[in-house]
Amino acid sequence: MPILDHLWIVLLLPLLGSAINGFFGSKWPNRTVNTVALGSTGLSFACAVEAVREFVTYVAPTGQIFRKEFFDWIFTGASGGNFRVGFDLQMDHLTVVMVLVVTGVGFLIHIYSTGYMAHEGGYYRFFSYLNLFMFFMLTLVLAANYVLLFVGWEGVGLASYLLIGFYFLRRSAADAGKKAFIVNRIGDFGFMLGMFLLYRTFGTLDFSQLFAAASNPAWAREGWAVFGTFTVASLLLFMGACGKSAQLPLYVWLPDAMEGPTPVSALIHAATMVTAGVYVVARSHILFEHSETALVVVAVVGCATAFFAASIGLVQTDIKRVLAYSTVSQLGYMFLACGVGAFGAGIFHLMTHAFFKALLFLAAGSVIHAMGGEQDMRNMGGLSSKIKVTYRTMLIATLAITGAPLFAGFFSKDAILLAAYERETGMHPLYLVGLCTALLTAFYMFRLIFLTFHGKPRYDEHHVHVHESPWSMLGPLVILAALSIFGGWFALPSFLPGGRDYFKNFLSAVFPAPEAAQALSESAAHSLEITLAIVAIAAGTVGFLVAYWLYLRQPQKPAEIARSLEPVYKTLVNKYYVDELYAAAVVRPLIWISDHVLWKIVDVDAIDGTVNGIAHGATAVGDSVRHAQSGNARSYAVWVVVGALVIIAILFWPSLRPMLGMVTK
Amino acid sequence: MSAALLTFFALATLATVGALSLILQRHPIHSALSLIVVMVAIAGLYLLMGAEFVAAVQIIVYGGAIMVLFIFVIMLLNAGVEERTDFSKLAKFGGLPLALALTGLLAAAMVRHGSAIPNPDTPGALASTETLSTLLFTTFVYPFELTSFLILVAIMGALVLAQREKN
Amino acid sequence: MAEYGFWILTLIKIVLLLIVVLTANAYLTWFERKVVAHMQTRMGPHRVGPHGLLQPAADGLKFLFKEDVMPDGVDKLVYMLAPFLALTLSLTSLAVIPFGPKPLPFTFFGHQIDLWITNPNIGLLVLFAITALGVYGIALAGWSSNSKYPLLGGLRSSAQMVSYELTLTLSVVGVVLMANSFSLTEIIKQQDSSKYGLLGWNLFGIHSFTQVIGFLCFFIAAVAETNRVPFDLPEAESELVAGFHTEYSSFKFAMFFIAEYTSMITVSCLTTILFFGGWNSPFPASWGFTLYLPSLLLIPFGLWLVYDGIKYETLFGRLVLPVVGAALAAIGLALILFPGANEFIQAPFWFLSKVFFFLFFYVWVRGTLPRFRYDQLMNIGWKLLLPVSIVNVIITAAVVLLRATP
Amino acid sequence: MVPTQYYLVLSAILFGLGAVAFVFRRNIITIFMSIELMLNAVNLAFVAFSQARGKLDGQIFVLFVIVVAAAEAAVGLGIIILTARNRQSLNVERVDLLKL
Repeated sequence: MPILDHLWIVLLLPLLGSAINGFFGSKWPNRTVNTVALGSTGLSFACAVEAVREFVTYVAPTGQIFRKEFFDWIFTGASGGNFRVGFDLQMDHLTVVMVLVVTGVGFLIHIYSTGYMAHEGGYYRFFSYLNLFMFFMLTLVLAANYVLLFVGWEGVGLASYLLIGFYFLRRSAADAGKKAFIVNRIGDFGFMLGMFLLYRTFGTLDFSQLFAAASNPAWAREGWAVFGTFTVASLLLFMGACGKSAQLPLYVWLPDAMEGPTPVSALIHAATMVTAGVYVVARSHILFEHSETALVVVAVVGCATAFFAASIGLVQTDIKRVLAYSTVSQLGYMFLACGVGAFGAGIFHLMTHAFFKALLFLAAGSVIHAMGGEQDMRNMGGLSSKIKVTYRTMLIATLAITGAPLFAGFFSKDAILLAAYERETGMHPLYLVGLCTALLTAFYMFRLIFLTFHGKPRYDEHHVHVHESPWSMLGPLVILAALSIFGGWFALPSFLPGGRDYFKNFLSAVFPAPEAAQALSESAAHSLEITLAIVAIAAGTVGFLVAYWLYLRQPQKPAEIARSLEPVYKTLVNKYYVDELYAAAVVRPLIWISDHVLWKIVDVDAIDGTVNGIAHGATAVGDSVRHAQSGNARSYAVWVVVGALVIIAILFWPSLRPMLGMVTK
Repeated sequence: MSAALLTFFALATLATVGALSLILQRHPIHSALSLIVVMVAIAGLYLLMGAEFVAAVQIIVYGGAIMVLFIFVIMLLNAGVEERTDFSKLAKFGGLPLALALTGLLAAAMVRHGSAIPNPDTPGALASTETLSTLLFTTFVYPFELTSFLILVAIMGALVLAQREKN
Repeated sequence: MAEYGFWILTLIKIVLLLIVVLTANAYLTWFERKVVAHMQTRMGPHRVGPHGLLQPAADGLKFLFKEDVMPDGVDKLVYMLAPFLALTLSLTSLAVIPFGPKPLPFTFFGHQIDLWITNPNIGLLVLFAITALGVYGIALAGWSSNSKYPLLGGLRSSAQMVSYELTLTLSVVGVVLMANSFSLTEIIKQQDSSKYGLLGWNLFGIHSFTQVIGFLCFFIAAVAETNRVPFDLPEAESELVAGFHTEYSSFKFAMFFIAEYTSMITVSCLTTILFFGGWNSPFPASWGFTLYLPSLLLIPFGLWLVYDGIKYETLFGRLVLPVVGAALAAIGLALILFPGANEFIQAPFWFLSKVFFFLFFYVWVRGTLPRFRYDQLMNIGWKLLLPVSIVNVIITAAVVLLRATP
Repeated sequence: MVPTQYYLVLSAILFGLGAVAFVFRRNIITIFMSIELMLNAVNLAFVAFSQARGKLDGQIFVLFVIVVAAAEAAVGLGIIILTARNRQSLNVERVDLLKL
């Protein structure tokens, strides 16, 4: 297993690319930078594929995961402790999915960026950051223990910060970067606490040992509202996940993150990084499954976020922000899936979402590129004829995300809804909310399509010269489009001809199927699935029709509705005033404290006072002692002699005392 | 009193007298000459202890290079009899007694503790040049390379100091 | 008697060696003047004694009876010390030179009589130590004379000698590496010529590696160390009157003179030992007839001397020369008659003849080459000889290593 | 056979005399020489110890000390020459300003 045994290569390549570009790229022409960046990521992708092949052929049949320790990073064994964190990488079915998604989509987006960023300044910087992100993301997904995972976790945070603030001359971009960073810190705080708790409980943070210990039947499953170790630990981990994956209440940074270049939004804030939270939850599903509460919280938060974000997305006019909110809401779906115990479905949705959301962003980027930087959909329209490829691919992506039959999103979303439905009894609130969200999704996505590509052009055609993007950008679009269609077919549900839930079975090595599935009989399950699928399709259709009616038939209607529903509209447009709320609740008090306490009292009086005091003291002492330093070397010599005398006296004192006695006598 | 002991005392007296005259001579050249005497005497002591290589190096490097350098500089600067200034009161009153006290203290310490140190059983047996060099190039090779580097640095420093500033 | 025998023996050796060397010095001056003269197609000293053979004695007397001037304002101690230092050191260095392998056939109160005064394991280092100290004689002389030409000469010489000492030392490292010892006898033993003849010498180094480069560096540096032409800047009469010994007269001057010639002898011995196989004969042991070379040299020379003496113009010459010639011839004959003695004489014979050759070389150079300029001197020392000798050391070390580990 | 103690006492005395010279003399060169004297005294002690302990390390150390002394002399004398050029004096007591 040449590559699998040297899994670090997959990581190292992007790091290398990043370093080379970062250190030497500034003087190089774009072509060289491309070669380095694309070469490193492409090779990394190839290695990943090979590694996966080896894993599937050699390791997977044996039914265990591949795990290799490369070197000790932290090891307190020498000093008595037994805490070991190694640079250990592991590969199991879950990792396979993540690695392929990260490297594959990442590579495509690298290609796209060469076209999109061609005329930007700081070209090498951009690719250096992008490769750095790849490195950390791979560390995150390949890590075999929480600490190493956390390294990747923080690393992607850093990369995201750098890339959001890529246009650091634009104040809004810089602020957005800071916002993302700080909000993530809140989540990471929880994450670290979770790690501490886990270590304190199990004495290890290594996945295999930890989960082995956790799945030990001695641990009872903690029921509803029982706050045992598992519940607390899971909730703390989930807090981190919320930060990273922009769930309520920490989602606020993601929409602003759209300040970064569009490929960044596609790669980091849609396809890969933001799904890290889902990955962590799925990775530690054993812990979550031990706690009723945690699962419910995850499900509810996810569901709420999905609806909440979707509702905001309804009225946004900035094309990228719409997509951002849709991302948030889709992430909510994934967490919903995890919350109802259908981790497989969640991961599956993660994958499909990576495909079509990346595609959406890239296409949006292509649109913006075509419009010469224009992002407001109100100033677009009727582009479908001018930029055909972009239009078609984006349409495919839209169909996929809205869950049109046989598109990727269809299967994943249905799987989630089905799981949600099966999971709970009674009113099925989660399911219903999820369904509404699906409807809303269909609405705002088609609203985006119609506003952008159909209707009359609403821009000044004399100034804006719409033009199709170069193939370096369109190529990835096409490939991703293909994936958005066929990517779902891994998981053809068994009720369809030829479908055999391949994906679920594939992941079943990691996630044993939830009990509810076995509860129903085969046929009943199928009939239920079919019904739910039809319902979902119906919902999607409704959303589509509404959007069609509002934005193509009577374009003036939306304004009227907005006027008639003034308060609701305002709330939505202002995103439920969440940012203002946070500003009032957290930011301003902080500023006040830092200004009046930390600055005026602590810094000026205490710290500066101390420092200056020391300085003055030193000056005073110096003034008095200065006279010893006459500059006359002989005096210094005498001082040296005195020092020598003292030292020798100390050394030989015991034996010298009697002699002194003799002298005095 | 064995021949070795006689030799030792002769050489020791020579060294001490040389050191004293280094202090008392007023002209740097005489001081330098007395220092050379001390060095030769010490080389003789090395021989007495059987450290012949060290003795040879002592004479070649100290006597043949370093002291020549000193005399060369004295000649070059045409240094005359030193002037006896006493700007430093500390040195004038405190210096001599303190330094003598240091001497006495050291000597006393050695007298009291020296007897604890074992005496060599076979004089000069170990000091074969070959073993010395083997040790130097195996165990102490890194320090050795370091000294070579040090010398390089010193050469550079001397060059920089020696060249007259262009103007 | 017996327990002090060693000391007495050594004392006797020293006295003998002193007498021999001093006489040799004296006649070296005569030899030099003769050779240079003939190179310049002159007769050279010819008045005092037959072929001017008594010239050295006359010079010695002259030195003794001249007034010993003590210039005004000199540093008396140092002024006296300098020539003593120079002479003593140069004479001392002879003490470690071995003249032959085998001790004399008879013993002295049970002590065997070797052909050297002492033979320390670090003979070479001792020689270098003495050479290193040799600077002081000249430098101090230059300084203490309290006059500008000597001072300049002293400065020059100290700088020159310190510079060339490096090359001198480095150039023999190769030899030491091959002999794996600092002992001169060891070095000579290692150049055993019984098998390949003179190819065994370090110069050709069939045993490990040729030291031609080392020899050249060494000899040039040695000439510089002895302040001889073409490196005699410390006493460059055209620029510095007489250099460091301008202010010296009569016997102190003679001391410098003797010191210089003695160090010439020492250097010649050293060159012989280090590079020319010491007392090893240049012919393989299998060539038996070479045993009679001494006789073959002595007898014809003696006969020629007799012939030349008979028709010499002065009566004195007519009396002395034939006697001397006859004596030499007789010695040659005796060597043939007593193979034991002949056998014993071989080693010293070769040794001395080589030394004689180098002394001749010194004179030859003096008669031939002009003096270097000071900057040329420094350039040669630092920029040519030193690097070359270092390279030589490296190469030799590599070869020795390769030979040691096949 | 000479007891090691004798060597040590001698080296102590020499070192002390070096210190005396160090504070007693005014001529920079002489002071420098007194430093060399102290170094020599220390070397003597080193060799004595190496003999006493029957190990060569002491002698090795002496070699290093000699090397350092050589380097020191090269640089130090260079400095002395410069000082003498700039101040027209070799008296340390006249060299009490960092810059002229």
